[in-house]
Formats: sequence, C-alpha cells, structure tokens
Amino acid sequence: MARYSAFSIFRNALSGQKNWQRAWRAAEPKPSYDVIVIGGGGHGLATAFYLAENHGIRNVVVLEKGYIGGGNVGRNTTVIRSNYLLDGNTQFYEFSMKLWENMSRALNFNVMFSQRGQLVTAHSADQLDSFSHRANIMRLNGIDADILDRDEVRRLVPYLDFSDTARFPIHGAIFQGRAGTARHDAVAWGYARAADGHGVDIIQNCEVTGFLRDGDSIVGVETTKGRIGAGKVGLAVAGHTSVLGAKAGLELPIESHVLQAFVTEPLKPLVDQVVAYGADHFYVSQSDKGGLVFGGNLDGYNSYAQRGNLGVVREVAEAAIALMPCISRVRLLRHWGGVMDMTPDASPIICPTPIGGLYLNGGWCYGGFKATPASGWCFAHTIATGKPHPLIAAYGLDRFRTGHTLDEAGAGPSAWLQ
Amino acid sequence: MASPDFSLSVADCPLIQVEGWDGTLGQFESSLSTSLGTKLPASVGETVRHKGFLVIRVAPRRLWLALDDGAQAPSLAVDPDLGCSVSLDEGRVRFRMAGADIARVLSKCIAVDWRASAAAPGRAVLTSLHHVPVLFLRTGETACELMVPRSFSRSLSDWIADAAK
Amino acid sequence: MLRIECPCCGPRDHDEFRYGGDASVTRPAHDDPDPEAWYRYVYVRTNPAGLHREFWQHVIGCRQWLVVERDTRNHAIASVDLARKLSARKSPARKPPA
Amino acid sequence: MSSNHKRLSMGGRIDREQPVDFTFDGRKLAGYRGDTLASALLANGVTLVGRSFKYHRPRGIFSAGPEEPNALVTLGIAGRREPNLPATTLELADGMVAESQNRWPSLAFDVQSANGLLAPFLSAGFYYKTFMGPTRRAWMFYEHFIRKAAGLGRAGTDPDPDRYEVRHAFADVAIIGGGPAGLSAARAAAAAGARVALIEQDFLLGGQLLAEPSDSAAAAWLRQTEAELESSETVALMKRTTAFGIYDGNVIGLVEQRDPTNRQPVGEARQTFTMLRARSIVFATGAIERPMVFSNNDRPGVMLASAARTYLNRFAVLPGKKIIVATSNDGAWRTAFDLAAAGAEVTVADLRASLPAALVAEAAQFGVVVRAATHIVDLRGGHAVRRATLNGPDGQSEAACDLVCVSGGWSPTVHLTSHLGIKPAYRDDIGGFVPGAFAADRFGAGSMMGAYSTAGAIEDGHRAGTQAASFCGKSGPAPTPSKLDLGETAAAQLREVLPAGRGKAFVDFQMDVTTGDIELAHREGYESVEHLKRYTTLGMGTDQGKTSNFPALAAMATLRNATIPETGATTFRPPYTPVAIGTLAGRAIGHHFKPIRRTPMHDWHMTNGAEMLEVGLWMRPYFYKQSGRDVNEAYVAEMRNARQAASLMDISTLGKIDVQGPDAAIFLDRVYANGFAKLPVGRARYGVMLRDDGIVFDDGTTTRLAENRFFMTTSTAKAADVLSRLEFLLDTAWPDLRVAVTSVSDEWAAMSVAGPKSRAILSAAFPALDVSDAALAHMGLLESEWRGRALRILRLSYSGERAYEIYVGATAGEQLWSRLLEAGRPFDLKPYGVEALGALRVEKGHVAGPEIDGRTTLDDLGLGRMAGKRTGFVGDVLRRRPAFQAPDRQRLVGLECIEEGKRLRGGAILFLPGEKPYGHGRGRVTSVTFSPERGRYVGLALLAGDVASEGSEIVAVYPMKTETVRARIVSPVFLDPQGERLHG
Ligand SMILES: Cc1cc2nc3c(=O)[nH]c(=O)nc-3n(C[C@H](O)[C@H](O)[C@H](O)COP(=O)(O)OP(=O)(O)OC[C@H]3O[C@@H](n4cnc5c(N)ncnc54)[C@H](O)[C@@H]3O)c2cc1C
Ligand SMILES: NC(=O)c1ccc[n+]([C@@H]2O[C@H](COP(=O)([O-])OP(=O)(O)OC[C@H]3O[C@@H](n4cnc5c(N)ncnc54)[C@H](O)[C@@H]3O)[C@@H](O)[C@H]2O)c1
Ligand SMILES: Cc1cc2nc3c(=O)[nH]c(=O)nc-3n(C[C@H](O)[C@H](O)[C@H](O)COP(=O)(O)O)c2cc1C
Ligand SMILES: [Zn+2]
Repeated sequence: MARYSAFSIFRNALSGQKNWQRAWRAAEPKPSYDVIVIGGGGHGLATAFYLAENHGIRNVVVLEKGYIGGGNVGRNTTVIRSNYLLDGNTQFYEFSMKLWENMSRALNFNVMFSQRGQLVTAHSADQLDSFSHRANIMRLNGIDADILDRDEVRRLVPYLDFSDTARFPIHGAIFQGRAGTARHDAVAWGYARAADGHGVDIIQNCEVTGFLRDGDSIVGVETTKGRIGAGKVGLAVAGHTSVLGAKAGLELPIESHVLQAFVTEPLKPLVDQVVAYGADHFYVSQSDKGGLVFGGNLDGYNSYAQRGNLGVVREVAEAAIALMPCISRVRLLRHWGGVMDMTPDASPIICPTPIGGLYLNGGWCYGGFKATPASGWCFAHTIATGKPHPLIAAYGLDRFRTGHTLDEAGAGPSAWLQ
Repeated sequence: MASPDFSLSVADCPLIQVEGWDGTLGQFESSLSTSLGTKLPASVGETVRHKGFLVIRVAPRRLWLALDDGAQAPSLAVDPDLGCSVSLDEGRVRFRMAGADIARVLSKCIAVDWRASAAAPGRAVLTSLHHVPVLFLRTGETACELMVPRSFSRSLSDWIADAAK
Repeated sequence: MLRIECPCCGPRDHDEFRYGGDASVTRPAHDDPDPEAWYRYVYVRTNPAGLHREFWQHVIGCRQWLVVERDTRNHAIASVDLARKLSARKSPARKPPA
Repeated sequence: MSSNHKRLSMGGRIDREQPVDFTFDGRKLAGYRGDTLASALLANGVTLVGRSFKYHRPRGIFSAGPEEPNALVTLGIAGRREPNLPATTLELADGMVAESQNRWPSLAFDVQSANGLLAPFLSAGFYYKTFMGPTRRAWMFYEHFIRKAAGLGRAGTDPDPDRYEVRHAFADVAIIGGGPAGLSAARAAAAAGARVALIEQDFLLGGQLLAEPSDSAAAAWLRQTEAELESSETVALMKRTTAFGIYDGNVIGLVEQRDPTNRQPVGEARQTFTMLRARSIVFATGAIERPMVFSNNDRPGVMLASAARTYLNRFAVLPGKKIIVATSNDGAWRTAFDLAAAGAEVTVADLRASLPAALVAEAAQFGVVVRAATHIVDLRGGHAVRRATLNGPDGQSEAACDLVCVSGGWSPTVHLTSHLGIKPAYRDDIGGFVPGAFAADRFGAGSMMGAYSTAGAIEDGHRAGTQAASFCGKSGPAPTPSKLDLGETAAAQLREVLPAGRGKAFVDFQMDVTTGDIELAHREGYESVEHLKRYTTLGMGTDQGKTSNFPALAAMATLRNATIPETGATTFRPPYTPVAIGTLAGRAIGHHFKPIRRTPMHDWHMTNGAEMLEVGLWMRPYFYKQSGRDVNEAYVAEMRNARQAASLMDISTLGKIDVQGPDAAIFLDRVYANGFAKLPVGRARYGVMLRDDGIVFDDGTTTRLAENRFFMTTSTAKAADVLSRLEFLLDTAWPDLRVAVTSVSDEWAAMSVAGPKSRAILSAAFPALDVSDAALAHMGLLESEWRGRALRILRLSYSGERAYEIYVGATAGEQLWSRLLEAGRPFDLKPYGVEALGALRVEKGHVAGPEIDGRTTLDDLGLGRMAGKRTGFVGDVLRRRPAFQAPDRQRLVGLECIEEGKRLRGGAILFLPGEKPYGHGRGRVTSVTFSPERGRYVGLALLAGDVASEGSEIVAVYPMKTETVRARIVSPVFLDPQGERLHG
C-alpha cells in the first residue's frame, strides 16, 4: 500500500493523478475466513483492522450489505467527546478519545479529527451543579473538563441568545476542550484502507441473510454472494442488530429508532466549537466544508426507514433558534435519518454471546461514532481472545437481567425516552 | 387585537366530568341521560345542547358538561357502581373567538380543518395548541371556542393574539 | 409526520400521541413473582423490520391508549385499535352490578 | 452601456410599465416587474455573476430555475443578509440589493482564482492524504485555513429581524407543480369535486409553457386554464410556494415566499411554512434539463437550452448574438429557432448523425446552421465565452460565439417522491429515472413520469387528477380534457460523457467536480455512486446536483463498464430547495419558544419581588428579593423564618390527580410500593412509585377523600408521566379495574404554610374552621369551602415543621394567598421560594430530584421499609435483582461539614480519608444546604454501603473548584429526628 503524504500528492499531481491505487481492493469472498465481521460501518472496519494490527489475525473479511460507510458512520453528526459520568463508560470513552488523537497517523489517512471543544449550556443552578458533578468525575479520571460561567460562555460563543427575551437564559456551561468532530466518511475509508493493507477482504453489496451452524455454534454465514465459512463471526451492524440477532437466535433488549441529522448550506466559519443546548434537544457544529451540521431528539418510534418526520424537523429548528438566533436566516440544505439500536440504558452491548462463535457489538444508540476506535479495539480483543476486554466489562448482555445497567440519563428502559 | 375581523374574549369555564365503567356503560349512560333529561352525544367529538349546558363526549366513556355563563350545574347523582364524576370548574379557561378572519387565524394555531365535517358547528375536537391539550368547539359559521388549561391560558392567548396580527 | 387515525378522534399528527413501545409483549400479572417473566416483559424486544404492534396514547386528545400496527420499514399503518378493547378480551368481563 | 440593452422591445411576460431598480455589487441597475434577478442581470448584459466554490472560476447564469448551480448571490443587508440564493429564482423587486460571492477583492479580479493554478494538487479527496503531520495536532493548524477558504457566503451573527409563520392546511388532492400536467390535473380533480391545492414554486403558473412565446397557442391555453382554476371555489392556487418535502401520512412541507425582496417592513411574515395534509398527492414536478460535459463548459455564457428559450420568450432578453446550440435531442432546436427569429446568428451542433428532416428544413427557414454528429470539446473565454472548439465528422473546428446553449436531454424531477424512500426506477426508453411504484394515494403526471410532450403532459395530468379525486371519493363529472399540442417529439438522452479537450470539464459546477475527479474516484475504488458523491462532494452543494447527478452517474457507469441502473443513483432528501431554519420554526421562537405555565399566584409573585425560576415549563418563585441580597442570603433567611415563625409557599405546580372508582384502593395498592388499601378516609399518606425495572419513578402524597376516591399528588416534573402511566396500566394491563384517573393539576391553587405559627395563622385566616389538632391531626384532611370555591386543607409537612397544604379552586388562589399573608402578618408569615424549600427538605432528609435520579431504588434512598414485605406492586420483582442488593450499592446518607466555615457542594465526589482522589470515588453529594440549625453546611449523599458507617469521616472532593472538604457521615435527618416539630 503506497503511503499518503504531501509528497505523494505532489508526485501524483505531476503524473496527472493516473498512478493512485485503489484505497481497498475489490475482493471476492473466499470460501472461509478465520473471522467474519458483519457490517462495514466504522465499528466493523475498525474491528477488522485491529484484529490484524493488534492480534495478527489477517484472514478476515468484512461483509457489507451496501457500500462501506453507508450506515450510521456515514450519517452521524460526528461529535466526539469523553464526558461520561458512570464507572464503565468514563474509561472506555476516554480510551477512545486517545485513539482518536492518533488515528490519522495510525491509519495514514487524514480523518480530520478536529479538537475544537464541545460545550453544553446550563440553564439553572441545579443543572450547573449536575454538570459540575460530571466535570468532577471527568477530572478525577484524568479527563479534561471545565465549568464556564455565563460570561465565559458569552466570550466563547457570543452569538448564542444572551438577551432578556431568551426563554431559557444561559447560566453557564460544561466544556471539554479535547472534544470535537471528525470527517465521518474518512473514518470508514481510512480503516478500510488500513485493514486492506493488512490483507483483510472488504466485500460490499454482500448482505448476510443467515448463519451456518454446527450444533450450537455458528460456523459461517449465508450471504447474497453465497455461503462463507468462519472460525468466528462478529456482528457489528449498528441499527440492524435485532434483525441479524434474530437469525442467529439471540434475544435482545434492543429497539431500532430513527435519529435525524441536518446540514445547512456551506458558510464561512461561524461556529467554532460543538455547541449543545442544555434546555432542549439541539446541538451543532460546522463541517470543514462550511455546513452547519446539527441534530436533535429521536423521532421516538421504532423505525428501519432511515428517514424521519416533520415534527422533529420543526422542534429542532425551534430549539436551534432558541439557542442561536442568528441561525434563523441560514438555510437547511438536507436532512436525513439513521437507524440506531437503542438499548434500555443507552449504553452499548459488546460481548461474547451465549451462541458459540458469535460475538456481538451493537446497541450504540446515538453515541457510537465517538466509540469507533475503542469499540473496534476492544471487540477485536474479545473476538481474538474469546474474553471481553477489561474496558468493555460493563457492556455485557446479562446486565439487564442482573440490574447492572449503565443509565447515564436515568431514563429507564423505554428507548424512546432517552 | 390587530385584525378587525377577529375577536378573542376570555371567560371562566365551569365543567363537570362524568365517566362510566367499562362493561356497564349502557346502564351508566341511560341513567345519566335520565338524570340530565337529554340524550347523550354518541361518539367522541359530538355534542348535545340542553338547558344551560352542553354535553360533549371527550372519550369513549367520558363526557363533559360545559355550563353556560351563569347557568346552574345540573344535579347529578352518579351511581358509584356505574361511574363517577369530578368537577372541573376551575382548571380551564374558555376563549371565545369570532370574526370573518377566524379560519385564517386558527390555521396558525391548531391543526384542525375548519371545513371538515369533524369541525362543523356543534362539533368538538380535542387537539393540540402549541403542544398544549385544548378542546376546540365550533360554535358557528365564523365562531368557535377553545377550552384551555388555566396555567397555559395566558401563553396561549398571547399566541393567538400574535397569530391574529 | 405519521398520521394516526385515532378510533375516537380521527386522523391526527403523531405528535399528538405519546409512544408506548412494543404492544406484543405480555405484561405479567401484577403479582407474578417470576423475575424471568418480568425481565422479558421489560427488556426483550423482537424489534421487527416489518409489521410492529405498538402502543400509542392519544395524549393530546381522548387520552386513550391505542394499539397500532405499523410497518417499521416504511411507516405504513395497517390498523389502529383501542388498547382497552384488545386487553379486555384477555381479562374476564365484569358482571353488571345487580 | 445603457441599461437593459439586451432587452427586446416586445414580448415576454414582464410588465414594461413597472420598472424596478436594484443593485448588483453596488451597481445600480433596472429591470421590470416580472423579471427574476437573473433575467434582469442578463438584460443588463451582466454575464459574470459569481465564483465557484473550490477553484473560484468565473461563473454566469446557467439555468432559469431552482436547479441553478452557478449564479448564487447574497441578498439583503445587515441582519437581513441571506447568502447562496440562486439569482434565477429571485423575483426582482424594487430596492433589491444583491452581491456576488466567493470573491475578493472583486468579482472580476479575485485573488483566490489562483487556486486554479493549484488545481492539479487539489484533486478530489487530496486532503485525506496529507496534513497529518508533523505533530498530532497538526490538522488543527491546517484546518484553520481550509475552513476559511471553504464555505459559500457569510451568515450574520445578529438575530433575524424578520418573522415567519407556520400554518396548517388540508386538501383532498395536493398537486405539486403548476406546469401543463399540474394545471390539467387540478382542472380535472376540481371538476370531480375535490378540494385541490395547486403548488407552484414560481411566481407564475405554466412551467415549461412559460418558455413558449407570449403570443403563442400555449400562452392562450395557459391564460384560459389559469382563469378557469382561479374562478374555482375549491382550488387553492399557491404560487411562490415550494413543496420542500414529503413526509409520512401525505404531509407536505410547503414554503411560501412572501417577501422576495427582503425589504418589506420588519414584523411582517417573510415566509410561510405550511404543513399541508393531503388525502392524495399528484406529483407534476416536471423535468430538469441536463448539461453537456466538455472542457471549460462552466464558462459564463454557457446555458441550458430551455433556459435560453425562457429568457427569450418569458423575459424578452436575447442573451446572445452568436449562439451555438449543442444538443442531443429535438427539444433544443426550438431554442435555436426562437433565438434565430429574434435576430441571433445560430448554429446547432447535434450529436446525432442522422437528424429529423423536418427540423433540418425548419432550421433552413430560420437561417440556422446545422452541424450533425458534432459536439463541443472545448470553450475559450474568461469572463464570457468567445470561441468553441467543435468536433464533427470533418474533425475539429473553431467557432466564435457569445452564448452556448446546451441540452443533454432531461431528467424527471423525482426528488419529492424519493423523500419517502421510493427508489427511482430507470427507464431505458426515456434514458432517465422515474419514480418507483406509487402507493394507492399518490400519482405522477407529465414529464416527471417521462411524458415529455405538452400534449402528453396535459393528458397525463387529466388522468392523474381524475384518479386522485376518485381516491378521495370524489368522482363528479370530469371536464372534457383540454388539449394543446405543440408538436414536440420525445427528448433523446445523452447517456455518456463524451471525450473532451484538455481543460477541466465540469460535471458539478457548484462543487467544482470534474470528469477528472470522477476518474480519480473510480481509480481509487470510490466507485459506488454514494462513494463517488462523498469522495468528490458531487451533488452536495446548495443545488444538490439537480443538473449534475445524471451526467456523473453516467460517467461512472461508463468507467465501470456497467449499466446505469447497475450504477444506481444517490438518494434525494428534503428539502427540495434550501429552507431557512427560521421558516421551519415559525413563531415558536423567543418567548413563544415553549408556552409558559403560570400558577394562579403568578402575578402576585411578580409584583412582590420574586426572582422566578423555570421548572419544566412552570415559572416558580426562586426566592424573594426582600429576603436577602442574593439567593444564598435569601434562602437562609426564608428557611429561618419557616423554622421560627411561618412561611408561605406556592406549591400549585404539583401534579394532582383525581382517582375514583370502586377499585381505586386496589389500584393504588398496585401502583405504589407502599400500601394504600387500608388508608382511612380523611387521611393522607406519602407514597413512592417504582418503574417496572424497580427504580424509583416518583413520589408524593395521596389522600383518601372517600371510600372510592383519592387525591394524588405527584412531583412537578413527573406529573404528566405519572398520569399517562396510570392510564397505561388501566387501559392495557388491568382493564378490569373500575378506576378513573383525571388530571386536576390546574383545578387547584395550592400553598403550603409551614412553621410553628402555622396553625395560628390558619385559625386567623379561616375563623369559621376548626383547625385544632383534634380536628386536623398530622396527615389529616379538612374539606370545606372558601368564597364559594372548594377548599382542602391537608396537614402535611415537607419541611419538618408543623405545616398545612391548602388547596383552593384556582380562580380564588391569589385571593386566598393574599388573605393568608394578611392573616399571617402578626405572626411574621412571609413567602418563600424554591431554594429555601429545597434547603428545608435537605435538613429534614427528604429525597427529591437529585436523589430520585432514575438510577436509585427504594433501598438506596433508605425507603425500603415502606414496601416492607409487600409484593404485587409495580417494580417489585425487578427491584430484587442482584445488582440492587450488592453491598457496595450507594445508599442515602447525611453529611455534615466538619469545619464550620467550609462549604459542601452538590456534585462533590466522596473518598475515604487518605484515599487517593482518583476514579469514581465512593459516592457523591447530591443536595446541600447551609443549615442554620447546625450552623454549618449539611448535605445528602449517596455513598457505597460497604465503606463507612454513621459517625465516620469522609472526604468530599470537588476538582472544579479544587476544594476538598471533610465531612462526617450522619443520619440524613438533620433536624428533629423524633418529629416533634410537626406538632410544635
Ligand atoms: C443522525 C445520527 C447522529 C449521530 N450522531 C452521533 C454523534 O454526534 N456522535 C457519536 O458518537 N455518535 C453519533 N451517532 C451514532 C453513531 O453514528 C453510531 O453509533 C455508529 O456509527 C454505529 O456504528 P457503525 O459505525 O459500525 O455503524 P454503521 O455505520 O451503521 O455500520 C453498520 C453496517 O452494517 C451493515 N449491515 C446491516 N445489516 C447487514 C447485513 N445483514 N449484512 C451485511 N451488512 C449489514 C450496514 O449496512 C452498515 O453499513 C449518530 C447516529 C445518527 C443516526
Ligand atoms: N423540450 C423538451 O424536450 C422537453 C422535455 C421535457 C419537458 N418539456 C416540456 O415540459 C412540459 C412538461 O409539463 P409538466 O407539467 O410535466 O412539467 P413542467 O416542467 O412544465 O412543470 C413542472 C412545474 O413544477 C414546478 N415544481 C417542481 N418542483 C416543485 C416543487 N417541489 N414545489 C413546487 N413546484 C415545483 C416547476 O416550477 C414547474 O412549474 C411540457 O410543456 C413539455 O413540452 C419539454
Ligand atoms: C457530517 C456530515 C456533513 C454533511 N454535509 C453535507 C453537505 O454539505 N451537503 C450535502 O448534500 N450533504 C451533506 N451530508 C449528508 C449526506 O449527503 C447524506 O445525506 C448522509 O450521508 C446520509 O446519506 P443518504 O442521504 O444518502 O441516506 C452530510 C452528512 C454528514 C454526516
Ligand atoms: Zn383520540
């Protein structure tokens, strides 16, 4: 695999761009692999990469039913942060943050990880207290966090609504300076290219439609491109975990819900940080192309349709203006939806399963983009060793039975409430 | 109000709610009908006007008796084995609206089709005004009422006044 | 906007309703002590890509809980019924008081 | 040069009586009413209108509609600036101020056009391959400059001075598109008796017919049909209205342009957002012409053939004198003939080797030069085209020109139908995508279905309109179909991208994507159209690739040696054209963002110095300014007064639920963790509800008013959730229980009088009532009337003091409040706010929101004994799960600062003395207050059950303020553990 660099760009420019190679090979499925990873999203591709990179397991294939990166990794609002509260989450997401900080260089692919900082506004003394609780936990776990007062918020993001007519006046904010965004597609492509460089096959337009069994164990998959055998199978299909889980015989505490995302026309730099509204559902950042990328609440009903409805569009627009009045004249260019696995505690599930040979990585809800590298890293470890990586010890499937749930929001088991 | 063709006035809204139990609804309704001296609206959204009050069916087993201004509440004895009643005299406010502009103003407030038969004069519609549950009562060709929760009433009358601009 | 045709009130935008999730799960009897039954009721979901029976309450309306059959792939609604009507079938009818 | 020198003296649909002044880049220009900004610019000879996104190439006007990729301008000034508007869609109006974009210092001389020189290095996706070093944070440095260079147009940071309106609307049949198909559909549907909404984004109806000469048969048909529809009672003609999105349930998002000029007085609605709910929809959105791809095809002076015809016939502008019409189909020949008739020198270069004889003959009549089997390979000219290189049967040749009209065929406008996830289907016969199968309530008509002739479109529209009406049960007599035949023939399609010259050949003009970029994407494996799009940014601009998508996928198909359906198309998403976010929000902004809930005593609080606090949507007094300089001083004074005299609090925000029925007691017994069946009539009890998963849901007191009737209160925050949950249980789980639950939250004004003097105050305020302890014991109820309103007095205490909750009909709330204060004056009765209330309950060890955080169980909160050995209530089984029984489970404790001057803070993390403060600690402080009683800070905390016991020391660490405070673990009841004050 030829390295990417300023020099390679220069050389290729002089030769009329004719000498670039494919970022990943157009592979055809082999009869069997050591590991099959189902799902060519961020998590699946990262898993394949780390299987090869960290564990030397290279006879690996990633099967993707559409085009890689076409799932949630390619349709999320790209916010990366590690401001989690609960033991089990805090360390995992911070580990992920550290991997992000080195990702472009590790993959030799610029994923444009931009640590522009993220702030969430607080609208009452109580809310600021609960943010302080979170910030305290972060600091005590070696993670950067700050609490800003109203004036400090104003200095940082002067265009928010600091007027007397603000329905929910801003009291302050929690801020994480190392948080930021990344170029979502590049994450999928970068992992794909790096995994391919280690010999991993990436097969697109190949839907897994069933599982091959030997007794109680899974020994391969049926696909739209035929049967493929495997030593182990890892499931990383984001919003479709239930659909495949059912085929494998897994009973899961998951509902698929739709979350919408929005982008405006491209503008000159306006929003420097990731800004989230603490009084309602709205958060925004600006992409390198100039579009304001924003989102809000779930649509709130089970859906596999990858699109949402007008109710949430309106609510998000209202909240956007409540926080950021100047966005009123900015025009919405496109809005779309993603299908996410919602779990009863809004925390992920990564673990070996009761079914031999089958490993599960799902339930990422609305927050799994930031987890991509750590998820791949830990899932690869889990598949390679058969044992959960210590960082994902809390993400087992049995936690719902035992009560060891990790419910950051305290919303309880109704996915649509989170 | 800015529009000469639209007026809004606010009044108290005395109401009595009666509700029957599942399974014995027929008995409940016939005894209620007897004690009120009027037939009852058959389905949700229908209303029946009787001396000094309007009976509105707001749910399959639930009726509201909305009293006219100054009218005496009918004496009601609900058999507890058949149902119950609760007075909702204080919790709502009645907006009376009228004028040629009414359909235009309301279209900015509630998702009710002014021209639909479900909103014809004499019909009631439970719906949402700026996320707040309200009861829309069509009272005439260019007139209607909204019964709104008291705690939201000022916000909502502001909202309507603004829509009438 | 989903348009849900409330059996009482007619077709309404879904933001007049409160979602209540999967209606195909069976709630154990109130005094059922079996943790497994409660675990399954609270957590296990088939989450089908296809027809889904689900609860919605017409909360800004007649306040009735409804059971809606809806295709999660395209949001097409196949049927709407009062939850009470369906659940009453399962529980014994009450005799009218003498 | 004189203004409007390109304007013809006659014809068009402009009003020459109404001149309109506007400026472009500060230049004063004039046009006419009926112009768009684009047509007026062309009339004034302005051809250079903007600069492209990446290479800053000069660009002109390419189209005559919303598909415009090039001519983007910023409109308006100051707070009313709006960037990226296509000049082709802007209705010209007096005083319009337009500016070109993406150029500095001027449009004609732009520094960054030097990017063109770097072009070889700026190939698609180059940034993925570099900017990765030398350090880890290097990207942050490069990104700064990349972001500055990116972005089209600049948004203001001031609030928007304009208003927007949101409206609900209903129709039987919504018809989207006011071209011949839509008009004919509207006519048919209306005649059948349906209520019709006809939606057209343009300010004129007619669609492609507007490109026909204004004195033609087409124009006459249009006038006649429009008049017919205008006179119909059941047709709503919605012009200047774009259907931007189709959602489930046939809900259509519409935006009406109310103020195209950005100049109407502030306060008027600039745009209206209509949510149209239609029973059926007819899509008649037409088709968009495709460009041709050749070197330098982006130069100002290259224009879609249909656009040139529109400028000529609709706007009476002759956009060129020496014109090449490059086409693959018959349609563009009409443009050639009309331009020639208007006096231009025209050459038609048609790709096809054999040309229809009739057209060739007609061309001869118009003096149009015809070159078969010929296409353009290159263009020259900087700010305007000058010469074209043509490639024909006889090899290459050069031709001078000042306008190049292009037509690569047409693409049906399937954007809206795609919004619902209906994949477009490829039709080989028309070489384009049409919508996939429709549901029964949706119909397509006209060129969006591939019916490319006017006669066909009208016929198709008639059919669709009739069917749509009939779907709604309206099948009145259909009118005789109206007819108009303009003799068009089907448009042949250009399906491949032809070899071009050496310069860049653009596919996506706005995003500066060239054929070279597509080749590169293919070479690097980004060969799915979705990868192509994302790697090159093709189709991602403000025009969403309306003109570029098809040529791009055709190019990719060729490279992959695949068919067009195999290659596939990218997904269209709403909005069809960009929509201002303000429009979507409408009036729900500022103080209208969320409705405010006010208690009956709201006005009293406002006029009596209350500092208010939002709780949910409620406004509650936070503290009263007369109590102290700031909240900290005020709350301590207010709580002292409650402990020493008496204080009055507005508690109207509590959720209140009337629970009635023969089975009410059984019901409450099941929903509360503690029992209610045995509660005597006239008594109140504190209750806790769990969620099904065993976590605490809510708490409150419930009073038995009668055998079959209870009065339940809930927390302010959970009121709606609790009611809905109760209804859920009754409707779905226990329909056999005869119970009715009704919210009575707004019925009652509620206030609490707390403090040792509270009984005396009550006696003074209600001289006729017996409020003695014998008549009204702790947890007792007294029902009566006050000034004709129902009155309920409950003797309950949240603060630990003797206290009463008084409920009175909401309309008398403020009167009673004032009456109590008056009666209480001799006893020092003073109002207090939420902060003091919180402090009082902390001192008394009552849990609230910070402890009931959705993760705690009854046992965690020290309330396990309430449930005792009961079973059969909601949440009972799952609350016994192993995790909830673990010894290190965090449980409620009290903390008391060891050092008097130190301050405990909510959110502090607890560690054992000597333990390294790292990680998640042993627990956390949930609520704190300064305790006047104890003379120091006290607090409630959740602390691991296995680490320390009452009396031992703990350390509260608060890194955000680098504070470490020593505290002692004590009982959470800091005050009066025996509860003597309740009776004091
Ligand atoms: C609108 C939106 C906004 C979000 N915003 C954020 C955010 O700001 N920050 C954040 O951290 N997270 C965010 N998320 C969540 C995040 O995007 C996801 O959690 C994460 O991308 C999921 O992991 P993934 O990348 O592996 O999933 P995906 O990219 O969805 O990968 C799963 C893949 O599996 C494939 N697949 C499914 N079924 C099969 C099959 N049968 N056979 C083969 N392949 C199959 C799919 O096609 C898909 O490509 C957001 C999500 C959405 C929808
Ligand atoms: N010259 C050719 O080869 C050729 C090819 C195709 C079509 N045509 C001509 O086009 C006409 C076809 O008639 P038609 O009615 O199908 O199409 P049309 O293009 O005449 O009308 C479509 C109308 O829909 C409107 N529209 C599109 N999307 C909209 C939206 N989202 N919201 C609101 N309005 C929207 C457009 O502004 C336009 O007025 C015929 O006259 C035909 O001759 C000619
Ligand atoms: C962070 C981010 C930025 C985006 N920016 C743009 C944009 O500038 N223009 C655009 O057309 N789409 C943009 N998109 C949306 C994509 O076009 C596309 O809608 C999204 O990836 C979902 O795919 P789908 O619409 O094909 O289903 C963006 C998406 C993301 C996640
Ligand atoms: Zn209803």
